[in-house]
Amino acid sequence: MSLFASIEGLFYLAALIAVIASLKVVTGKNTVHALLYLVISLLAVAVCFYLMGAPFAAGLEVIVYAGAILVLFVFAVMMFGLGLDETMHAPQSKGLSLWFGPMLLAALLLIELVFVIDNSELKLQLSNQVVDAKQVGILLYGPYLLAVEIASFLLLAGLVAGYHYAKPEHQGGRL
Amino acid sequence: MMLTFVIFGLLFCGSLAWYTDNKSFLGVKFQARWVALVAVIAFALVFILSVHLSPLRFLTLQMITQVPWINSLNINYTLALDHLSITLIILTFFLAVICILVSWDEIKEKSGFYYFNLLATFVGIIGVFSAVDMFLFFFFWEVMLLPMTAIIAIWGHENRYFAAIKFFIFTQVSSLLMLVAIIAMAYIHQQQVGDLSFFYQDWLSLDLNNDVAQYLMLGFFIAFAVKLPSVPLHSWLPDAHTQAPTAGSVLLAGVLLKTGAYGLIRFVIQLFPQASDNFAPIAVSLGVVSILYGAKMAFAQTDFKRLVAYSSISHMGFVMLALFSFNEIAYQGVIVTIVAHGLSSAALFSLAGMIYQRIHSRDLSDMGGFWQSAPRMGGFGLAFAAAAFGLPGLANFVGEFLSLVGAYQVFPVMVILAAFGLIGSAIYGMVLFQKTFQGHSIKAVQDLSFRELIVSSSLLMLLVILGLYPNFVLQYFRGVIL
Amino acid sequence: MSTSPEIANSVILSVEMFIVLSPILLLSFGIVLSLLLIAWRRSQKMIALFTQFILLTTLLLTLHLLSGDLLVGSGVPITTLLNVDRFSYLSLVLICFSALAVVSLSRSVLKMEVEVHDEYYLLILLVALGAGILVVSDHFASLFLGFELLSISLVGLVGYFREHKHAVETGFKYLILSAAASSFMLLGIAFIYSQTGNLSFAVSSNVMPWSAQPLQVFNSVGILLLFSGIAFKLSLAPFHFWSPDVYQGSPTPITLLMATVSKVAMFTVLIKCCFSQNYFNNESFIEIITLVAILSMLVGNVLALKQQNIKRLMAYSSIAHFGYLLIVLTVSSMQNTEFAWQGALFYLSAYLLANIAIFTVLLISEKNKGDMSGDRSIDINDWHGMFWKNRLAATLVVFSILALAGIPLTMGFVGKFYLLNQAVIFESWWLISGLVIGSGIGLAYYLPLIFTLFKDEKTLEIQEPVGTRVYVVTTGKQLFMLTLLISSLVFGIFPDLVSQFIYR
Amino acid sequence: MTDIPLTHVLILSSLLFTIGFVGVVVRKNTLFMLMSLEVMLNAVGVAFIGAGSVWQEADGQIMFILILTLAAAEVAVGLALLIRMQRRYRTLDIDVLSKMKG
Amino acid sequence: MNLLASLPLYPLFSFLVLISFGKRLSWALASWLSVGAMGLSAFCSLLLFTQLSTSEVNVITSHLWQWFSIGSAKVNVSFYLDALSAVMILVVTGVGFLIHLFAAIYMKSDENFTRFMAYMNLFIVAMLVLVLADNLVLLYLGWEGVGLCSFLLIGFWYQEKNNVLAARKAFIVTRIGDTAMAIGLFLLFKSLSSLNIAEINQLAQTSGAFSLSLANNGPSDAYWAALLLLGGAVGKSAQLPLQTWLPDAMAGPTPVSALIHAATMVTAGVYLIARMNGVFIMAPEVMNYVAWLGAITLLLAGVAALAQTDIKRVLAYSTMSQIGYMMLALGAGAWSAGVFHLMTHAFFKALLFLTAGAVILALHHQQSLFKMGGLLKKLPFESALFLIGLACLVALPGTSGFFSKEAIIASLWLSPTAGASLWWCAILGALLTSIYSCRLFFLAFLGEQRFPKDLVISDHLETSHLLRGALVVLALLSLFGGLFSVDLSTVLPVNNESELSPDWLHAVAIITPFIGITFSWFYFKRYHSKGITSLEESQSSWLVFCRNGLGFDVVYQLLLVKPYCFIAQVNRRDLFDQLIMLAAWYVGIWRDILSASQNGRLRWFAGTFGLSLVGLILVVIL
Repeated sequence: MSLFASIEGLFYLAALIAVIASLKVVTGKNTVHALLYLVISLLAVAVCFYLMGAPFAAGLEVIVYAGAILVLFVFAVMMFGLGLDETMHAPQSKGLSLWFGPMLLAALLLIELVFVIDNSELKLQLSNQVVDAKQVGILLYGPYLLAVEIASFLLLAGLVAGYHYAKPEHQGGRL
Repeated sequence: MMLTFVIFGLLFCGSLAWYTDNKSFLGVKFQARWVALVAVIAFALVFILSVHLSPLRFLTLQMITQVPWINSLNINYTLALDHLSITLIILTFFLAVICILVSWDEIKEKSGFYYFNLLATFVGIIGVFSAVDMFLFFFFWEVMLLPMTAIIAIWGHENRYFAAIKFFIFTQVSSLLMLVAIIAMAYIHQQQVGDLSFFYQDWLSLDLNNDVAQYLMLGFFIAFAVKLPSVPLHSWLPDAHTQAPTAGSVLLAGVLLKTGAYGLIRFVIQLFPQASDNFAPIAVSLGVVSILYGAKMAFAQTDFKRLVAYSSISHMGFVMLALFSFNEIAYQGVIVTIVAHGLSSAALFSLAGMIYQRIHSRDLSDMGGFWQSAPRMGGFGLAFAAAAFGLPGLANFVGEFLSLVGAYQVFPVMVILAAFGLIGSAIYGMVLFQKTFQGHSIKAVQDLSFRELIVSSSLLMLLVILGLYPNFVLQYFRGVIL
Repeated sequence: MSTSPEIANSVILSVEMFIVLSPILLLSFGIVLSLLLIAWRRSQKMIALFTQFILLTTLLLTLHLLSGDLLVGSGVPITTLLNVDRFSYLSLVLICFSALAVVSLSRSVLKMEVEVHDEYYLLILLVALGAGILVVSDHFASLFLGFELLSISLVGLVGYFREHKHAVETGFKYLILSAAASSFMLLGIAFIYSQTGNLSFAVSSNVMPWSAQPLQVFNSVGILLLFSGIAFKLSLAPFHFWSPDVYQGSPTPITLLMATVSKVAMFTVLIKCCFSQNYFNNESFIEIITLVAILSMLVGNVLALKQQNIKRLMAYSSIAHFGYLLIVLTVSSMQNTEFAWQGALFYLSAYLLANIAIFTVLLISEKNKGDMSGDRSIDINDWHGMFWKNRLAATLVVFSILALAGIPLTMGFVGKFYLLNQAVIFESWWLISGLVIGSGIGLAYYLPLIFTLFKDEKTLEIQEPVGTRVYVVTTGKQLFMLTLLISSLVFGIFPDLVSQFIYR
Repeated sequence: MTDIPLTHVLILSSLLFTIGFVGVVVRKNTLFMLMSLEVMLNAVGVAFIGAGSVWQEADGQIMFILILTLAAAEVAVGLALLIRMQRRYRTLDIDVLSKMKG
Repeated sequence: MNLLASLPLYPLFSFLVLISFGKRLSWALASWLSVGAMGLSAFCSLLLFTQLSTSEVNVITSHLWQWFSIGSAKVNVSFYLDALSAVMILVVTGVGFLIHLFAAIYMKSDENFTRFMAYMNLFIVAMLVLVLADNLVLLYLGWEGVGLCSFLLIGFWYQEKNNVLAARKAFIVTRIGDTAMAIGLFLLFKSLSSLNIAEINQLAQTSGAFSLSLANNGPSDAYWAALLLLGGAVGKSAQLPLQTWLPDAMAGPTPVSALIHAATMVTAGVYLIARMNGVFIMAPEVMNYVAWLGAITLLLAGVAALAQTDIKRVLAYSTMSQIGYMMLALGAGAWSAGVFHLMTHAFFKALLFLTAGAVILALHHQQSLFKMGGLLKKLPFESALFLIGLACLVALPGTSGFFSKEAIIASLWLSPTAGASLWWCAILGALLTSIYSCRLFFLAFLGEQRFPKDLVISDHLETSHLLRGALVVLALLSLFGGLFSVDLSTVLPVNNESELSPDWLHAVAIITPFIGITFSWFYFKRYHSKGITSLEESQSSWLVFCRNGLGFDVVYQLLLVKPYCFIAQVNRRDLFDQLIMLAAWYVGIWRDILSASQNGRLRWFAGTFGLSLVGLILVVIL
């Protein structure tokens, strides 16, 4: 009980939820369900962020990620009218045959990463000092000013490219 | 200075030949072959005269031209001459004339481009023989290949692309090894003297510790052994020789192989005396193997040019054997063998070309009894075959004899083995001559034309002169101890 | 580390910084302006000319800065993100040049399409900007941003002609794989950051030296992940799988863009990152580099054998080339970096020239074939006997291929010479043998390509449509090809012209 | 006073990352691939935030914000392509897109 | 230009003229030119000979130019005439002249007449160079030169396959010997650092190291050198084991057989050994070998000669065995006797061949003994000459052959190296000689004729007195050639004739041929009663074995030729080349594998990304 009371307890719980949720995302059949699971995992991760002392990031995660970006997906789903089952659009071959290799691969990768991580005796602890929005802001509009600018260009690029692909054909591009 | 003039002049004339081919200016109809011929002869005269008239004695590398080229790596455009290079360059010029003459009627289409390539090859070869800056040497060494490959690939016989690629890859890969060795030498020079240098004569003064020298020597050795060629790196040669047009084969056998020998003499042995001395047993046995193997393979062939190709492998084996037995006699033998083989193989290949022009086949089974209809050709054929199997009185004999005598002082057993090559050469020589000119005459061919007569007789004359009075070459190579 | 003091003095962008940064700024302003231009009037010519103008001015500006002495020494830091030094702007020159080439080559292709192409130019500018940011970046954030800017705009470009049969496939392949790659890279950055607490390339106080044993592995894996992302962009084996398909699928100018701009930028930033963080002290990193390099040399060359489609062939050969280039990363100590840079830049420019040349000719023949018959995919047989039909183009191709094969008379040889120099100094014999074998195999597909150009009609195996026999070339292109040919020859024979400019 | 070791955070992130990666490799449905990519990016974000909080710096969070930007742009383009694919091939099966090979 | 140097020039000149103008010369002109040149040089050599024998100088040299120099040792093109070479040039030019004369008429009808005469001249040039050479390299030049000429002349009618093969065989077999000789030269140069013959001969005596056996008392340099030179000699003069080429060489025109394969070239080996006596004396074992070699050869050749059916082959084998005699003599240290026999043999063997040629021509190139018979009546003149030749061959007393062979046999008994056993061999050989000679004579000239009646004596043979003159001169030479005994003591060591061998030896030696004759007389009388045919048909394996040269050919075919050809065939497609092509093939395999991995599937690409990362991380961890 005290485990869940403590911060780390909550952290591990959230982490667990995040992992399970994302597993469901990857394995799910139904697109909408998968999306909802993705939302859940994002929210769980947001909790983790909060517990790791990054409330601003947690907020962003909820608002932008779970909010904005996921909405894009939902729009897409609606657009294609993907119903309950998406297999009609992408026939999944059933069973291990499809899953076995990738899972094995991923397992290897994971094992290696984990091995590396805890063999490297990283004696570092997370501190409970909260890095709040103010610091972030100062840093962001200080040394990282240019980064913001570049990010804007990045978004512009995304916009242009997306627009170009999405616009209907044979209209000389005029929407 | 003169060398630069010759090199660039030849290049210019080559492009001129390309440009003016079959065009007429002021009423004169130019033909590439004429332009090329005139150019080669003119520059040959320039070269010979200026060498002859110059006060220098060319005992060591002299008449040095040095122009800074790549300063960041301290690379200079440096040319120089000594007796070895002069001899080889003169040989090149002579064979150049022969090449142009043998391709006179053979090359019909794209002749302009053809003669451009031919002259470009000469340029590259002359550069190789005269460059003393190692970067420059390598530069020419590679540049020489391009037009040669073009000649094989464009004007060659049925299987030319494969042959050209094989030829190019062999040479390229091996020469990359040499390039590595060159760079390493430059940096060793930097460590010992303080500045990067690619200048050959700077390198002579380096002192290398033994195993480093061993490896660097190998780097050079492999490149030159491929070019020479020596078993087991020879297998590009039969294809290239067989598929190339006549002039190409003449050039390959006559001069290109000599660049390998030249490299062995000038770089492997003189830069790494100690290392090559340790390496001598292997090199010598390679030479012996080449002699015997080449002779055996030559006997097995049914293709005229292929047979000759293998015979030149066998001959070059003598060069290897003699070079690595380090004494003056053998060295003189090497010189004579180089020149003699240049002439005799050129002669045999041009003969092959003449026959090919008549019967459009290189297969010995399509030949026979040509003596009946073409006695002159038969006579020359006999003489050239005799030269090939080292009949005394012809140039090759002097070379082989001196080489073997010299080598015998050091490696008696090896020489005794190599002497069996004499029998082998007799066998393939006989087979070549008899299958072509004797036996029941299958078809009548017309006898040598005037041009062909000039080619053959000039070659034969040189062979005889060199065979009976080799001193006119050897006098320059007295007392050279490797 | 506490950030407050840094804020104080790095917020201010001093005038000098503005001057130094001006090329990048110019590019970004160019983008904004072209947006305005599009808003004002959508005209092909105008936008094309404007883009060319922007790129040209950027190029000139960069050259001007290079000729000045602002960029001497270790370069000018701009905030924590960027650090402009001589070498980065040298590669910026290369980038602008090739972008310019791409833009001017695109005209003929775009004419054949129904669509309006404002986005096209916009995206090219964005690519150039991304590349520019990459080459000047001195911080993982800017590296990452540049990387993404590059990829996203390229995603827009690779499938640009949406009607083409391969457009969507190419787009998706590039998008998903590069996204995956970048997330791997980000993971790597996160590892590094979590261990050093520092996102900037510049080695700072609290970074423990790489040789600190217990953390060795962790760092190495971080670096490895980071490297894998970049290696993906450079299409080094074994991260090369995407490149042939994307090369083949995307419009030819864009292929050129990918082959030149993105790779040059990526490689520059890789060198910057490695050198400023002295990764070369990290044995396992060197191991990885060597392994990847040799793999790329072999795999690239082997795959290119018997390859018929020229674009794919170029893709494979570029794999091998960046394998060779990795040699420069194996410098042994800080003071050799100068030479490494020189070698790398020289090789890059040689590679660049060769690629531009080949793609120019490729575009010409594509146009000819496209006019005659529907499909525009050029394979080797379409170049059958080109030498006897269009001498200039064929000669250009021949010399470019020789350059790629590293034969003297061309820049490629000198570039290879530099690389070999470096490899010999640091006695990395494995790399040398890889290079030797690799280029040996390479000849086995370069030479046939050259021979194809010389084959004449008599020896024609495949009966090709009559159209490709003739090569109609505008005088502009003629001139362009001539310049390429001459420059590649001149620089090949007098490499000092280039290397001294690099050195100063 | 928390004592969540950085190690665990990293393990969490790599766990999420691998799950996402599996998704990319396994799923034939392009939409799911995009989602899995989101998962991967998100995992990276976790790592950054963790590291940032170790060093008591905002850099981590800033990197996270940038990643967020990237995610947005990527999704935009990705979905646009998805629409194109849907119109073109009438399916979201990624394996349809394997015309170029060799 | 002194006389000696000019000696080879006349034939050379005529050769050049003939070869360059070829068919454009008329028969008369061509034959005048070639024969005249020969006559000139014959005359010159006679002059030289007299000059040599009269004046007290016993060596004439003439230096032309320096050929090349091996280190310090100079190799000159210069001629060296002493008694030995004087005898040789006499034989070469004299007999050569006569044979040329004969050939000019014999070959008149041949279309390539000029080419033939050119070759003959060239051969004479080479032979003279061989004989006159003052150093071994120049000698080697002549040595190879005569080889080449014999090759050309054997294959003169090159349209028939057999002639071509015979020519090739002759050249290659002799080449084997030559190679041994070449190695001998290397060895001599290494140990004596000179190749000048005179120098070698006395250096061999003086320098201790040469004859001194090497460490662990193995054979000395002298031993090896002598052995190798012997190899050369064996090849050239068709001694065991390299004798197989000579019978086949009979494929050539008959004058060629007379000149090259009887009179001059084949005796070059004998000349070589006699020349290099200095070396041989230093190696007694080798001398012994020489003797035994000669003995065995003369016996085997004699046996083989007994069974031949072809008249020329009989003569060929007899040549072989006569040269065996010479070898035997040399080996026994009876140098001058050997050389003397060389000379006389040249005379009568040339005579025999030429007359045989005349006969053959008369019978329209019919060479089989069993198709002849009864020629004594038809061609009395030729038969007479032939008889004279045979008489010399079997060494009937009074003939030249008698003196020379007698000298040899006499010297055998007491010689240090040879001995009684060899003496018996010689006697046996003499017996064989007489038997096969008689067989030849009986089969060809006696009995009833077994050829179609229309024996047309081709006119120019009958009419030409020149030809007859040539034959007659030869006949006279072979009859009385034994009288002018040359004094070779200046050149060759003389073994002390102090204590004489017992007289019965001489008696036996003289008797032997008569025994042979009588035996064969009775033997063949039987056949005359019941007809030759039985003898012809008799295919007893022993007979066939002898007929095929005692099976040497078969053995060599199996042991040398077959394997060599086999290896050549097997490895026609160069082994090393195939290895390299294998590498290329391997790369090709890899190319296919890799390009199969480029299957264009996006998910696979992503998977490989992860996979390669897994691998690389593993590299880092380990």
